Amino acid sequence: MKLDILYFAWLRERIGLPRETVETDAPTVAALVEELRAREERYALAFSDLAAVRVAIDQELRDFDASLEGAREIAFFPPMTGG
Amino acid sequence: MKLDILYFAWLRERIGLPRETVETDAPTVAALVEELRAREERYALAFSDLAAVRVAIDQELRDFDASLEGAREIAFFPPMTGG
Amino acid sequence: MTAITIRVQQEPFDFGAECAQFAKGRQDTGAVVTFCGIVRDHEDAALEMMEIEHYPGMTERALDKIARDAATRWSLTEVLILHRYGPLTPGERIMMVATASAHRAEAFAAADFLMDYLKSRAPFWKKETTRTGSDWVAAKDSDEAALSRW
Amino acid sequence: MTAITIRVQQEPFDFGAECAQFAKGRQDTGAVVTFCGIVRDHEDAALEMMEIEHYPGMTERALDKIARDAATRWSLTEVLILHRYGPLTPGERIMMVATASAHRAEAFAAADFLMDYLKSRAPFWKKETTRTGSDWVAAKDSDEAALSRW
Repeated sequence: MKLDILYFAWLRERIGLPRETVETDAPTVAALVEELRAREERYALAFSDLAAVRVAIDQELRDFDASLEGAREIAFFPPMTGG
Repeated sequence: MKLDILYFAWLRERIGLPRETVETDAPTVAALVEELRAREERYALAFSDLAAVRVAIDQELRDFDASLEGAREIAFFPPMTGG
Repeated sequence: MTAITIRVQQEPFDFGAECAQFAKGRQDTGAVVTFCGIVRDHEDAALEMMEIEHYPGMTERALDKIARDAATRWSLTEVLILHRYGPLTPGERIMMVATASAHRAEAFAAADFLMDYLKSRAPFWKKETTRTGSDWVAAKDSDEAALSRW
Repeated sequence: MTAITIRVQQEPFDFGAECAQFAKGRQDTGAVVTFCGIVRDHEDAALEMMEIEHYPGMTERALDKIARDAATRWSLTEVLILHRYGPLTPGERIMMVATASAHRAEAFAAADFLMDYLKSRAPFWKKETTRTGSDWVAAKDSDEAALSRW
């Protein structure tokens, strides 16, 4: 499946781009992260500490073990600091 | 001693005046209230339930057993309802 | 040092202008909380007027003391208390408080504290006139009990 | 029904005008609480800029959900959440929330709740630039812990 992947804040800076489209068969967010990590050093670096990374599937906060079935847009970002 | 006595809200309405000056030797607020009660029915009515009356001496909230020594202005009023 | 402003007035106040001006441009302030009390109609839409009586002199002293107590408990850059008296109609603004602090939790706690104390320690009394008559608003036991939170 | 307004914008907002307009003239509202967050300078006066990044689309959804959650928990007549993004300088207003209710305690609790959730459930990220460099503001464990209050 094709997924739009978005990166925000220091994840965007470390990976070096705000969004990209990937072709993947990863069943879960965690599996997708493994694929990304294996790609290039900058991904491995960005995802080196998942405790500091949050994920949204189609603009809803989810866990890393969430299924990607039916998903279209995945976003990775650090813990939020609004307000 | 001469004391200015002020009444607010329903105490003012029941007694029928907002302030008066009285000559008294009452040592405490409680004693002053007894003197006032003895004066006329409208005072007795206004002071019939002291649980519903608050008192300030020289613009500071005090208890009924507070001394009147050095006092100049005594105010009686119901529990406050600001805000 | 906390900048404290106390105002007791009969005339309406401009809530928007007060909010705009409060702690304006301060770089030591990260959080502003404001509270505004409004004359609310009764559920049966019978309220015609609310009259607020107060004790001139004592009112200002009591409000100043409450503001200073808040400034002692929390680190505040500014505090404003503004309260009207006289006749008011439903929908009119009665009073406001505003607190400014470096931090959100302190601004919130201080505003909440100001309101609790103002409610039962400042000499204001409300009288409501409805279609059927007039009566003084009774203080609630819960207002007095709220003070034990602090 | 609670009237909910969500605004996410780059341009400055007029805090005074927003406060003046919010719940204006409503006769079912007795209490309005507003909170405004302001860019605060560091103690050593080194902050030059704060940049706020957000996730367009998700931001509006998240804020709307937080506002609707508040309206479910408390009886509110109006809720406003307004948040800026982009570059800001010390003293500038970042965001505001406002809550209106018949009763004071509900307006206060709802505003406090909105801020707690907005802080760690809405996709905003702050980056600070000081004289010595730039860095992303780290979320505090206490921000996440604050959610357990509700």
